Amino acid sequence: MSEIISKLEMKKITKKFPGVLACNNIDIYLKSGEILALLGENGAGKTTLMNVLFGLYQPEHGKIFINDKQVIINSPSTAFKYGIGMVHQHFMLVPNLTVVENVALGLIGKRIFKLDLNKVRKRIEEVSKEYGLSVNPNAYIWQLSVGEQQRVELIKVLCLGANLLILDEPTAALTPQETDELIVLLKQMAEKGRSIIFISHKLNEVKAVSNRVCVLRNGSLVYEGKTQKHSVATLAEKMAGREIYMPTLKEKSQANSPILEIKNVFAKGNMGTMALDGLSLTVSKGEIVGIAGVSGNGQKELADVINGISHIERGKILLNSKNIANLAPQQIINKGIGYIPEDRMHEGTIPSFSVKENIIMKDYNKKPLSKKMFLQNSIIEKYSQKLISNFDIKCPDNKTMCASLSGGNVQKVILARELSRKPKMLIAAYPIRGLDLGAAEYVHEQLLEARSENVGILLISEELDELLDICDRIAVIYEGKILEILDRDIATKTKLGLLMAGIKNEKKAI
Amino acid sequence: MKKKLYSEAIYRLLIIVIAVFSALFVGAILLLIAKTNPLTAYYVMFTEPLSGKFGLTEILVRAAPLMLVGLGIAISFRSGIINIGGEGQILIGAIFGTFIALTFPDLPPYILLPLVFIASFIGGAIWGGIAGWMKAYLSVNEILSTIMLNYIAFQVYMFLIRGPMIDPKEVAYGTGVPQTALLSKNAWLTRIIPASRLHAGIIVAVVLAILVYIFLWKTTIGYKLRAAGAEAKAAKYIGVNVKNYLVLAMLLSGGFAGMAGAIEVCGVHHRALESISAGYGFSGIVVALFGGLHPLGIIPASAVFGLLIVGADMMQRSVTVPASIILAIQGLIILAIVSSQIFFSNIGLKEKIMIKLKLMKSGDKDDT
Amino acid sequence: MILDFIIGIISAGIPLAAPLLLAGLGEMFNQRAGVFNLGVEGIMLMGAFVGFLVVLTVGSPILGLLAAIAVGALMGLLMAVVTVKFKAQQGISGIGLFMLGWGLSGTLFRVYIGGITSITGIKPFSFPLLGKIPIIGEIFFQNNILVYIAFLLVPISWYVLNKTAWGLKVRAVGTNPQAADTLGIKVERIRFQCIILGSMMAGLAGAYLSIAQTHIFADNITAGRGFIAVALVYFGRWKPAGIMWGTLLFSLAHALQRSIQVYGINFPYEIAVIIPYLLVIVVLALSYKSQLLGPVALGKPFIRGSRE
Amino acid sequence: ENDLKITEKVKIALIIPSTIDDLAWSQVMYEGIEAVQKKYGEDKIEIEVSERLWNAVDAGSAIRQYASQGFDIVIAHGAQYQSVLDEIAPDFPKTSFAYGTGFATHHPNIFAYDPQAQQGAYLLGIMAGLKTKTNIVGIVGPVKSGDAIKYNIGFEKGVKSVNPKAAVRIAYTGGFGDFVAAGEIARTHIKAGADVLSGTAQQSVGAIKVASEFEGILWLSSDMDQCSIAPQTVLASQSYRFDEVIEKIISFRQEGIVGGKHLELTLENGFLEIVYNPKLVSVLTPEMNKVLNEAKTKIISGEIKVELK
Ligand SMILES: Nc1ncnc2c1ncn2[C@@H]1O[C@H](COP(=O)(O)OP(=O)(O)OP(=O)(O)O)[C@@H](O)[C@H]1O
Ligand SMILES: Nc1ncnc2c1ncn2[C@@H]1O[C@H](COP(=O)(O)OP(=O)(O)OP(=O)(O)O)[C@@H](O)[C@H]1O
Ligand SMILES: [Mg+2]
Ligand SMILES: [Mg+2]
Repeated sequence: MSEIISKLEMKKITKKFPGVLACNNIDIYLKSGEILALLGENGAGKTTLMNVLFGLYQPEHGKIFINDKQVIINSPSTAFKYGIGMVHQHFMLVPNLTVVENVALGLIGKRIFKLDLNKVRKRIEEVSKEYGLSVNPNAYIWQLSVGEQQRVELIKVLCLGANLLILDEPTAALTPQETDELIVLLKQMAEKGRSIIFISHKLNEVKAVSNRVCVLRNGSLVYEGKTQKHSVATLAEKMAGREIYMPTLKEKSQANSPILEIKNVFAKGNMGTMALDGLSLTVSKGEIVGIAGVSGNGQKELADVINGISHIERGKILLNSKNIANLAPQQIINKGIGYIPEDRMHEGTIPSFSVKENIIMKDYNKKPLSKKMFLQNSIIEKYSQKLISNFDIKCPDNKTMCASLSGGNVQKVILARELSRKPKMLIAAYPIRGLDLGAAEYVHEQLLEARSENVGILLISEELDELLDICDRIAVIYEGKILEILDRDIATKTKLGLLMAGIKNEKKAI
Repeated sequence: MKKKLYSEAIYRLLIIVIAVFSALFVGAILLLIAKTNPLTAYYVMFTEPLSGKFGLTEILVRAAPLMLVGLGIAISFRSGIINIGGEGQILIGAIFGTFIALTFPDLPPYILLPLVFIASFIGGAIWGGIAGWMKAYLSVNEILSTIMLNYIAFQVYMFLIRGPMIDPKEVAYGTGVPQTALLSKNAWLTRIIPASRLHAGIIVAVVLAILVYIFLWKTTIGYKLRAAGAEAKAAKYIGVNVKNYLVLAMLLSGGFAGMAGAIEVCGVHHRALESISAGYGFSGIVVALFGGLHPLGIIPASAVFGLLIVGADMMQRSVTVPASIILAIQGLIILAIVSSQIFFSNIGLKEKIMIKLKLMKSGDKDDT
Repeated sequence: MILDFIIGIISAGIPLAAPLLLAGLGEMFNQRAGVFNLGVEGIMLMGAFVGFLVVLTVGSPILGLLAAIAVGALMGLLMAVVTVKFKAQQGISGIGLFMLGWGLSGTLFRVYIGGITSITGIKPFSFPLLGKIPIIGEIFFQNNILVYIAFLLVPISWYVLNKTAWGLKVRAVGTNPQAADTLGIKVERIRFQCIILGSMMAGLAGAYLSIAQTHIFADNITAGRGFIAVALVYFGRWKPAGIMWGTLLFSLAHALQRSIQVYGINFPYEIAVIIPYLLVIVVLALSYKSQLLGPVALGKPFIRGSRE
Repeated sequence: ENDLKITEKVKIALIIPSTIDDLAWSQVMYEGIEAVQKKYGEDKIEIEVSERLWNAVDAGSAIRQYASQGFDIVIAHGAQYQSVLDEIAPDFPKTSFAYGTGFATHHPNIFAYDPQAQQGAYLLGIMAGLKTKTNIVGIVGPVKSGDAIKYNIGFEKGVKSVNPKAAVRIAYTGGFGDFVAAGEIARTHIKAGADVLSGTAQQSVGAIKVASEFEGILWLSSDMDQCSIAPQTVLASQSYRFDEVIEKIISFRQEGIVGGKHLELTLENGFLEIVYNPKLVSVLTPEMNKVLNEAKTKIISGEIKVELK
């Protein structure tokens, strides 16, 4: 265990990437026991700055001081040496290894032969006891839900005995409960003298957890100050450089004829168990129905079966009262269902394809974009340009690979594609996960826009605020069934929270 | 802007030259070991093929089949399949084509030749398709299946040209050489330059290269093919039947290798004989990757590799060295050139070097 | 008669599995670390030649084997520099290495030996008592030492891969190098080590053919066995035992088809000679598909901080 | 020995599928030409070789290049080169091209040489038939075609002619260059009871080596004298006297005949001969030698025709 970090300073950090000035002359400092929140829009430079601190990137200029001694951190292993640990934005876990093995990887260091997994297992159990992070050490990573994986990431850094923690959007994929637990946990750690850098786009969390905030914009530090001086709104303003109003729906929907009816559907998950057993749900035209629930209760399968990506065992799925169950994805797309998938990087888009090619992903084989199987390049060119400007997608040009766009912009590409196809029904899974407030605001505006054009929308999310903001009705999914459906006016966070935990009526709970 | 392209070109040239030189330097040591003067050897290797009709035509004679195989490889790699089965696919293609040519010797060329090429395409496609199908539906890794299928193809081919399809004369005279009868002139690709072996095949190949480019980048099927290869999950999401496109890719890939077989039969040998694949199945992979898996890149790449083959071969003759040295030097050059790619792909590194070389001011940024 | 037939097949098949097994296990380490080395054939040829040369000049088989391993390491080093340091496309690099190895061995053979000669090399030896046991003895206890080494390496490789710290690093590096990197594991170093280790084993496999099997060296003596070894890694789905079964299946099938021909069981020989290749494909096609989804990062160079 | 008067230098180019030291088909031709060179001196005979041109495409350019460089005789030493020659020859009417094994001389400046492998094989077969104790004789074949077939048929006929009981077992590797496989087939033969072996193609070296590791196994070679690899095992070899062929071609040219001839290598014209291994020749008893010599004279006189049917 390395010496306690009573003071960390990053001075005049500048990091360039071809064509981008990711960090421009940034100064930040951090004292032990302090929780610093790092804010900024997608692409502002937060991850890059932290990667510099963690030794993954070498800055062009700038120095790092620990306890007033300058240190050179040129690799993660040196970062560990100084007691710096990082939970990365995109999970850094090896899927076909077990939890223990993943943690062990960090502990074995230079060792060649001796591999004592039991010792590691003990360590994990200690840590998870100390901080109440439960996880099965012998499970393979690919078997774990996103939330569980997030926990593993935390346990990993804790086991490595980090006393400066960098958490890059740790809550992006956590349920409200998990998030609250995490916040409590972080405060404990801070009290134990650890210092923490916390990156998040969810300002209420930031408010709840941090002592200080630093705001980045286009790679420069634009604000630094105490958290309690601010409300969520003012933080948002600092961050985006403008005021932000998360839109909420005003008028009640004249929920008329149903567009999508799911009747008693059974479907297997990829573990072979019944992920949907007897799920029923109806979405009407011009209505947004939210699906609340702890991830892993069938949301993914629900979205997949509606879109024909996986098959159902029994039941009916009716679109305009015509059965579309188990049709090929192509047919379902043609019938007018749009889908914003959870995995935006590998399902919603093709990373190695250009923005242009990703925009036409669903219409490349339709007139006018193609005639008799020939792509009409000039038309496609115009079309993509139009969408890029309409949905103001930030990219050098329409030939840039999607891989190099921020999740925020990737999400805009998907929205642009799905919405401009004028779907009758839209499935949106976690549409604002990991997006900055500005982007989130934008996404919600678009969804409401679609709603007002009489599109039926199924919104899958774990963020109750999101659901409460824009849903007409909120259905809670639990173990593959709809436990209950609440109208927006009677739905509250606490009710939803309990339902999500599978507790149907309050009396039982007490 | 112009200046930028110019310095860009200089940079690329510089890197390639350095790479090739370092390879040749190591090769030189080998040549010295073999007691020959490297300078004369290399001089021959790179000037003789380019000095005169003979060398140039010979280069193109190699380029034609290389291009076709390369195109096939590009298609398969683009859709995420590593096709090492070129050799086998060439052989099967060659034999299919030959069969047609021998069965309908009297058809006029403008009917017979297309038929032969179609047949060869089908032959190669079957051979490639098997691997594709087994990967898609039985999850048999394509590297394993294509390697194994190469051996099987070789035996099948040998059996046919020494057995059922052997030249009757060979039996009559009892020499029993494994080769089919000579094809009727109708099945010969016309020689486009007199007193040389350069045949119309090269034109066919270039045309096909352009067609493949159009197919991959300008048609919806090509789009699906690339999508399935680039990100299967996303392809499923937009309703592409990934498995079938895997198979399609291998059908095409094999088909093109098959046509390379036809090119050799109709253009060079005018019959099917032993060792007709001439290692193009492997060199084709190199060509495809040198060409950046892009049809229009493969055209020059195949010519370059043709030069490599012809030049090295001429070198063997003028300065007598053991033939093996050629292989070694070709290997070295391949290694050097692939290694040099990083100087293009790693933009940061590229910028640094270009600035050092004063090809670029540190200010202006580079978007290539 | 029929018994001899079977004994003959097994006792001929097992030793021939050895070189494939050595090279195959080596390639397994490459690939588990995420590097696809198609150059095995070339490395084997160099191993075969250098090993032979040393035995021919110095006379000591042990030195011969060591030399082969050393030259394997050198070839591996080259492959590692090209594919890991320069991040070159791996398939094409492998082909380059293959051509280099083939050409180099041929050239040096011409220059330093210049004609087919033979050596005593390593001979099979019969275990004191065990060798005498009727059938078992002939099959299992009358092989040359390298055969036993090769098969011993199966459990050893398994242990190294699954039970040691280094093995854990290898598995991580081959599946998610980014993650391994953030845990302070030197991805490139591990890949170097694996490529070199794999190449050493390939060199040994080559030496097996010249020193222990044929006792001669001739141009292209490996005749494609390097590629077969690579293929069999996929048959074994990156598991030592699986690879062992693959090599046994393949070489026993070969022994079988030879016996079929020799015993004049009438049967077109072309069919006979393709049996092993067919069998490998078919068996794999029919075998159950294992959970382990192989080294996902196979073939992808590691670039720190890149997402793709 | 009828020597030629070579006035001006004869330039000979050789294209071979494998290498000049393959101890078989390619090497024997190379040594043949060398022998001629030794005989008449470097000033009279010039030699150029291109190796490893097993594929006819590359061979094609080599042949054309040699021809255009003004070589008098261009020898493409393999059956697969026939069609390439057919198309190059007309462009160089003064140059003599030669290839083999073959018969077809579609142009007046192409020689086709054609070893009657079955003849020598017949004699070797007789030795095998006489020497085998187990009455099992094994053949290690490459691919079932060309010279290999001729050889195997002749060999089998020879065996039967003196020892009808003896079984001749033939197994093929399916290729020409797999030394290991050849060796394994030899081993299998021996394990299966064969005590006399034979085979063709360069890979048979591998088989000979394996044979030499067993006690009392005899090997009979084709193509060239191979006893150097295994003096205790190789009893005799059929050897092609390509030096004679070359001289023949040269003399033809001196008569102004640049080709169009089908040159057979036979026992009769002595272009084909049996070379005994001095260390082992003693294993052949006088009676055996008698049988052999009779057979040889009969073949030469044409009394015995070794049919290929
Ligand atoms: N590996 C990289 N290669 C090239 N450019 C990069 C790379 N990483 C980041 N960048 C650039 O640096 C800028 C800052 O990226 P960074 O990941 O730090 O943003 P961020 O603040 O983490 O955004 P988000 O909130 O979406 O996580 C981006 O605009 C991006 O273009
Ligand atoms: N490998 C890379 N190459 C280029 N740019 C990159 C790369 N990795 C990240 N970036 C840039 O970093 C910025 C932020 O990346 P990051 O992944 O943090 O975005 P994000 O919005 O957080 O994505 P997600 O929502 O999926 O977490 C983006 O602008 C992206 O362009
Ligand atoms: Mg980030
Ligand atoms: Mg983010």
